[in-house]
Parts: sequence; structure tokens; C-alpha cells
Amino acid sequence: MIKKSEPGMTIIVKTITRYTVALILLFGIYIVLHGHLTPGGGFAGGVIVALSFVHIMLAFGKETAIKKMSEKSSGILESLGAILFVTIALLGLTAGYFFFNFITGQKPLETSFFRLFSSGIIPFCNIAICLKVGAGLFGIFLALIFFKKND
Amino acid sequence: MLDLQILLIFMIIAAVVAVEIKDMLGSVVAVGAIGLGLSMCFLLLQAPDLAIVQLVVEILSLVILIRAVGIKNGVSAVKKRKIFSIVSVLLFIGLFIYFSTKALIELPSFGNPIMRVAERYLISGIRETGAANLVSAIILDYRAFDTLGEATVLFTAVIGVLAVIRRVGRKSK
Amino acid sequence: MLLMPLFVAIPLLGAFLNSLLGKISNRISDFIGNLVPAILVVLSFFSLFTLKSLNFTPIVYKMGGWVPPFGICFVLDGFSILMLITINIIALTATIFSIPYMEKYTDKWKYYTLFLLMLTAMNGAVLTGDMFNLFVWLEIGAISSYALVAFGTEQEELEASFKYAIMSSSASLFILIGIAFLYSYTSTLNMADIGKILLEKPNSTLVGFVSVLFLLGFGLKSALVPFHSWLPDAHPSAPAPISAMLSGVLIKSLGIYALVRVFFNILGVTNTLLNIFVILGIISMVFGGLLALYQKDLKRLLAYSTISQVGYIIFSFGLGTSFGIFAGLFHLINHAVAKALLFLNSGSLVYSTGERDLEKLGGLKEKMQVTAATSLLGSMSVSGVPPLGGFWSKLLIIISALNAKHFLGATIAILMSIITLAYYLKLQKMTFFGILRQQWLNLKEAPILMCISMIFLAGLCLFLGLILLPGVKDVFLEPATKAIENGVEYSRIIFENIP
Amino acid sequence: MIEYLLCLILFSVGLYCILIKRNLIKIIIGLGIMEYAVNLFFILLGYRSGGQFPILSKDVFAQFIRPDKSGNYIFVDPIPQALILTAIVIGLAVTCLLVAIALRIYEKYGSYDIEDLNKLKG
Repeated sequence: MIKKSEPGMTIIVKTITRYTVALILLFGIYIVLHGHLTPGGGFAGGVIVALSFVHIMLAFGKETAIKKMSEKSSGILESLGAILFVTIALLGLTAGYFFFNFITGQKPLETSFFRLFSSGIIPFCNIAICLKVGAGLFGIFLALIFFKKND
Repeated sequence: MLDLQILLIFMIIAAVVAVEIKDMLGSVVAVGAIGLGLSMCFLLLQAPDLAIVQLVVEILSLVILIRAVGIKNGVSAVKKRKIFSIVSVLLFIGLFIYFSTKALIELPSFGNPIMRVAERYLISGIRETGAANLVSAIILDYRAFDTLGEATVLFTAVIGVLAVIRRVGRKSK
Repeated sequence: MLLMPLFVAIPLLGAFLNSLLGKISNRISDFIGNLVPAILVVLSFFSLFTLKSLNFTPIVYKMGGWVPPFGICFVLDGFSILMLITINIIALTATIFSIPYMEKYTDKWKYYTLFLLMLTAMNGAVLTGDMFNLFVWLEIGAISSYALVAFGTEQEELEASFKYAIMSSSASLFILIGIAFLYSYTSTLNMADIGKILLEKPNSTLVGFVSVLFLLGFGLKSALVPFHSWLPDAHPSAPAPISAMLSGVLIKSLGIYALVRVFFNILGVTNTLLNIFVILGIISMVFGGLLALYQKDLKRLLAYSTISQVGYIIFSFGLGTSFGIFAGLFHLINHAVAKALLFLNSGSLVYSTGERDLEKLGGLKEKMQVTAATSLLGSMSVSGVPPLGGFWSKLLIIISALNAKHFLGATIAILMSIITLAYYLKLQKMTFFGILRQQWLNLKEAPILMCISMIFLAGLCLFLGLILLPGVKDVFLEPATKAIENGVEYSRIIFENIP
Repeated sequence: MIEYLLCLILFSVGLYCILIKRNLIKIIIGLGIMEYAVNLFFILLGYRSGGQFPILSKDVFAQFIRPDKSGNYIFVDPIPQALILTAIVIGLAVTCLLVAIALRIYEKYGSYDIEDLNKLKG
């Protein structure tokens, strides 16, 4: 399947990935941050971020990808994203209800409608979901793709 | 919508190919084709959010399925399938489709849904949540609790895969 | 009532913290894993008393501050609080039991994380008042139980988990199609709202079709006979505390609770549907009981007995009378406690002897007194021996069947309870009584923590009969029966109580 | 009406594959096809002919401020889109878990076929 001389694919794929990975990552972050203005959101952006790491791994083999984000750090990042999301929800409790949009309090001011941080907790929730989805799917990918048989 | 129907027929053909083909890699690629067709359908049905998510999720599940199939022994062993089981399955599917058409007639026709609750989201969505993309307004403000459940589903899947994949299950006594 | 979202937030935070800190040492994941169910038990009793102070009018909690049809709402009424208490008590005993038991498995923190996520799913499913939210919690409970069934990564466990996963997720897809039809017909997702609109559009074939879809979906999740084939493989291969949770509460909260809530309170129950319930109940009773007689494996026998007892519960709900519903709920609690106890006993047997085959066990009474005593109590409670709780609930089921003129059903129920007594006596004889074999001479009792949880559940089995006393009955069982008996009135009551 | 039927036929192809096929990967593929069909069915129910995707832009919003509130813009139903985002990610989660279990079974048995896994006595 992959010739064992050196990990990853041929030199052509490696040079191309050196350029495209940054673009994919940037595109994913754009999708997350503009989740409430343009199509996309926490999930789509998170999966794109995970795919950029997957892209590195397929092209350069596991070791370089591990340098970028090791299994341990992907687990930690994922739990942190999840805890951030639940704390945003719990903070809503302070202002009355569980997922209450406590920043805008259900009455956002008209002037800020099409700006980046215009809708209270939605951008922060998107960021939390992106963290969680990206790290989690990369963790699944690491476990499934490099699952060696012991015999 | 003729273009939607053509796309749907293409997806059904791809599904039949994915089910009946002997070579495993071929059927995985056919599933990829269905997924991308589905993403096209979402675009035609004015759902850009879903088109992006479906496309990207499709790529990831394709990579994982190809890893599971592996390139080496791609052919699935052909066993003599019992005729009785095929007939009973087809009978069940026939009944299912027959009764669902009787139920489908009662639904509002394709293209004009009754949008009692959705009307309020459309009109006052931006005023109450401030988000221009009303779908993400629903996901993260009106029905944010679903998205909490959603994030938990993915978290469970990650921990579940890590639990199933680990090398030794029981410590040797 | 501020506390309702905490039923979901606390176990969720516990699971995420556990996956963050649990890797460091088993001590920390033990601590988090047991602290959360303890808090939840206290919380559920506290919310029971607040509900009692409002004499059991349902409390509606607006999630995110939006009025129900436009947002998700939590609904706490008699039936939900009853399920919450049983779920959290059995979860607490299961986690106490799993402190020593799970030392035999690697990666204990993954076990506790999945356990807490399954607990979140059950609490969420029981409390939610929104159809799609119920589907999401069903999915979370299902996915975490697939991984937990395959936790031991042996051959049978992986196959059983794969088969369970395929059947359960296709059942979820049928439920999702049902929700799609309901959404298109009523254009809302709130359970009370759907009920209200279905009242305005009476007798449509669509509701019939959706009832069949839901019966298929929820019936598979509560292991009714035509779709039960995953249960005898999945429950025995799970670790003992998990099969206690699966048989005890998971198929009841995700399966039977959802079935009863959707059919009695939202879609409305017609006579044909009640007859279907009765028929399915009888078939499950007979099928589960007969198959349990021939089992050689300890946990497979318990799994088949679960199918048979679920048949009892569905049969008594199918009678449709308020007495039948009362008896069904009472049997649901009795069976949850007794079956959890029996699976914990099998866990302690496997822990000390490492053997599940009934032929190889024998005369363990001398060596393992606590397990023997509690297992005797549990078996007698399920098979309905007088002083224990199970007897009262089976008696009530048979009386309600007679009142409802279901003589055939009543006779079958009596016959099957005799067969249940038969295979539990067989189980007791082959494991605890009889001659002690050489290899078990130097056998020692299960660790102290396991014995505590088993003794606690055995005590519960013993005193569950007291729940029928007039004072206690009105707190636990009566409001739940009224909540179900209201049937389609559910939507009017909910809309009256929106804060 | 035809779109709904085609979608249900796609669902039945997936159902047929699950009930008939013996190979583990084919069963996972069948489940994937069923999930695609159900997601599509939900969105078909929410489509409004001539509707526009429910994302407001500046000029559309300008029309909103007019007294009759929604101007002449018809939007597609946003609720199914929000629900199906959840359903797609649930489908991904189930597929990942099933592939993980299938990999472990393949490691233990050396083949994906159900006939060899004869230990199950359902």
C-alpha cells in the first residue's frame, strides 16, 4: 500500500500539501467565526479543521502529524471545548434560563446586526463547538487509521 | 423540480450499485457518490448550511470507510442467499412503501409546508438573536439544547471509538 | 424551578471532567463517577418534594427562555419524577459496585465517562418535552451503550455490540421518519403542541402510520418479542454493572417510557393500539419465559427473563384501565431493582470465580454468603414470592387483567409466573446449593463495596412492597398513573402551566 | 409527491442491504444509505417552492424594516435544516463507531462475513 521507505506519500503530494494545508485551516476558521452571518458554523468549520490535520497525516505520515497535535493534546482540547460549551450554557442560568443568551438578553441592538460579534453567545458557542469537533474527529481519525494488528 | 428528481434517480442507481457490487472498494466509492449527490440535493433545496456539512462529513466518512475496507482482499465472498429471506424482505419493503404513500397523500403537498412555528423564526429571528443566518440562530439560540445534545453525541462517539479500539480489554488475572 | 436543567448539566460536566482528569489516576475517576449519581439522587428527591408541594401539577421549564412551541421545554410531571428516582438510585448502586469490579478492565476513566453520558441521556430523555430532543437523547443513550457493551473487546462482545448497534440505529431511523411525518403534519416539534393539533385533526391515516413506525422503533428499543434478538447477546456480554443498568433502567427509560409517553399522551390511544400492546405483552411473556428455561449461561438466563418481565409491563399497560397502568408502573420499578440486583450478583460471581456457566458452579453458598442471600432475595422478588415487592406487582397485574375481562391474559400471566419461579429455582440450585466443587474451595467473598450495593438493592427489594401503603402510594405511584391516564389532556395541562 | 417516493425508495434500498447482506462493511454502507435518505426526506418536507435560503443580507433586511414586516421575500423552512445538521453528525458518529467495531472483529476473525461469526445465538 504505502511503500515503507519513508512515511507519507510521494514528494509531489508533500509539496502541494505544504501550501494547501494552511489555506484549508484558514477556510475552516473563517467558516467558524462567520457562522452566524454566512452558511456554515461550528460543526462545518470544526470538521474542516479536522480535515486539515488529516490532510497533513495522509501526506506526511503519522509522526509529523503527531508533532502538530498529539493524541493526548487532542483529548485535552476536545474536553476543554466541551466544558467551555457547557459553561456557556450554565452561565445562561445566571440570567434566568439554561441556554439564555445573556450577552444580548434576547434584545440585540440594531446597529450591530451584521458585525462579527453581533449575536451574544452564538459566536462563542461556535468557537467551542469547533474546538470540540475538530479535536474529537482528529482523535477518532488517529485511533482508526493507525490501528495496527498485533499479530 | 425536474433536476431534483433526476439527481434522486441517480442516487438510487448509485445505491443499488453500492449494494450489489462485489468489489468492496467499488461500493465504498458508490456511497461517496450518493453522499455528494445528497450534498447537491441540499443545494437545490436551498440549504447551504447542510450542503457544506454534508460534503465535509462525507469526505471524512469516506476516508474512514476506505481504511476499513483496505485495498487487499476487496472481494466480498458471494454466498448463496436464501430466496425466502429476499422475498420476505421485499414484501416488508413493499408494505412499507404502500402504507407510506397512503400517509404521504395527507401531508401538505411538496413545496408549500405549513410553517406555523417557522414563520416567527423568519420574521423575528434577527431581532431576537441578532444572527443573520437564521439556521444558526435556531441551532444556537432557539433550540440550543439540541446542539448541546449534538456535541455530546460526537463526544460519546470519540470516547466509544477509543474504548473499543484499545489493545487489551481485560487485565490478565 | 431552577434545578431541572441540572439533571443534564451535572452528569455532562462530570463526564467531560472525567475525560480530562480521569486519565491521571483511577482514584479521581472513581470519585467523579460516584459523586455525580449521589448528587443526582439528592436532586431527584428534592425535586420530588417541590413537585409534591405543588400537588403534582407539571412544572414546565423554558430552555433558553423561549416560550414552548418556539423553544425546547423540560416537563416534570408524576411519571418523569418516578423514572428519575429509579434511574438515579440504580445508577448510584451500579457505580459503587463498579469501583472494585472495573479494576479488572483497563482504562477505567473511559468506562466512567461513557457511564455518565448514558446517565445524562436517560435523565434527558425522561425530562424532555420536545420530540426531536427525545430522539437526540435516545441516540446518545444508544451510542454510549454500544461502546459499553463492547467494553471487554472479546469476540462475543464485539459481535453482540455490532448486532445491537445495527438493530438499534435502524430503529432510531424509523423513529426519525415518524418525527418527520409528524413535523410536516403539525409543523411543530413540541410534544404538547403536537398533541393539541392532532386533537383538532381527528382520525387521519397518517397518525396510524406514524404509530406503527413508533411502535417498531420504540418496541425494538424495549426488546418486545418480534425485535428482541439483540438483547440476549448484548446484555450478557456487557460488564456486570452495565448489564444491570441496561436491563434495569435503559430499556425502561429509553424504550417503555418513550413508548408510553408518545402513545398515551401525544398520539392518543385507540382500542386497536391497546390490543396490540396486550398481544405483544403476552407473546413477550411466553417467549421470554420459555427460552429462559433452557439457558446454560447465567447472564443469558437473566436477559431472557428481562424480555419476559418487559412483556408483563407492556401487557398491563395495554389493559388501558387506571388500575392496569398502576400495576404496570409498580412492576416496572420492582423489576428494575430486582433485575439490577441479579445482574450485580452475577457480576460478583464472575469477579470471584470467573465462570458464567451454570454447570461449573455449585454449592457456593458456604463461600459467598452475601451474594447467595441477596441473589435469593432478588430471584424471589422477580418470580413473585409473597413478602417481596415482585409478588405485589404481579398480583396487581393479574387482578387488573381480571377486572378488564382479559381472562386469557390473566391465566397466561399466572402460568408464566410459575415458569419464572421454575427457572429462578434452577438458577439458585445450580449456583448456590448442591455440593461445593474442589476448584471453589479457596473462594472468597466479593469485595466489601460490591456487597454494600448488593445489600442495599436487596433491602430495596424487600421493602418495595411498602410502597402500596396509602400514604406512600400517593407520593410515588398515584401521580404517575394520573399523568399517563390524562392521555391526550397532556397538551392542555402543559399549556396551562407555562410560566 | 414523486420526490417523497423516490426518497423512500432510496431508504428501502438501504433497508434491503441491511437485511440481506452478510458482509459487515456492506451493512455499514446500508445504514449510511438509510441515514442519507431520512435526512433528505426531512429537508424535502421543509422545502418551499420559490423560497430563498434563510440567510438575511443587508438589502433583504432593509426590506424587513418596512411596515409589512417581511417584504416580498419567501424563505425556505429553517427548522428542518437545523434538525438535519444534528442528524448528519449523528450519522457520522454511528458510522465511526461501527467501523471501529468492524475493524476489531476483522482483527479477531480475519474476515468481514457474518457466517464465520457463528457464536451469536439470538
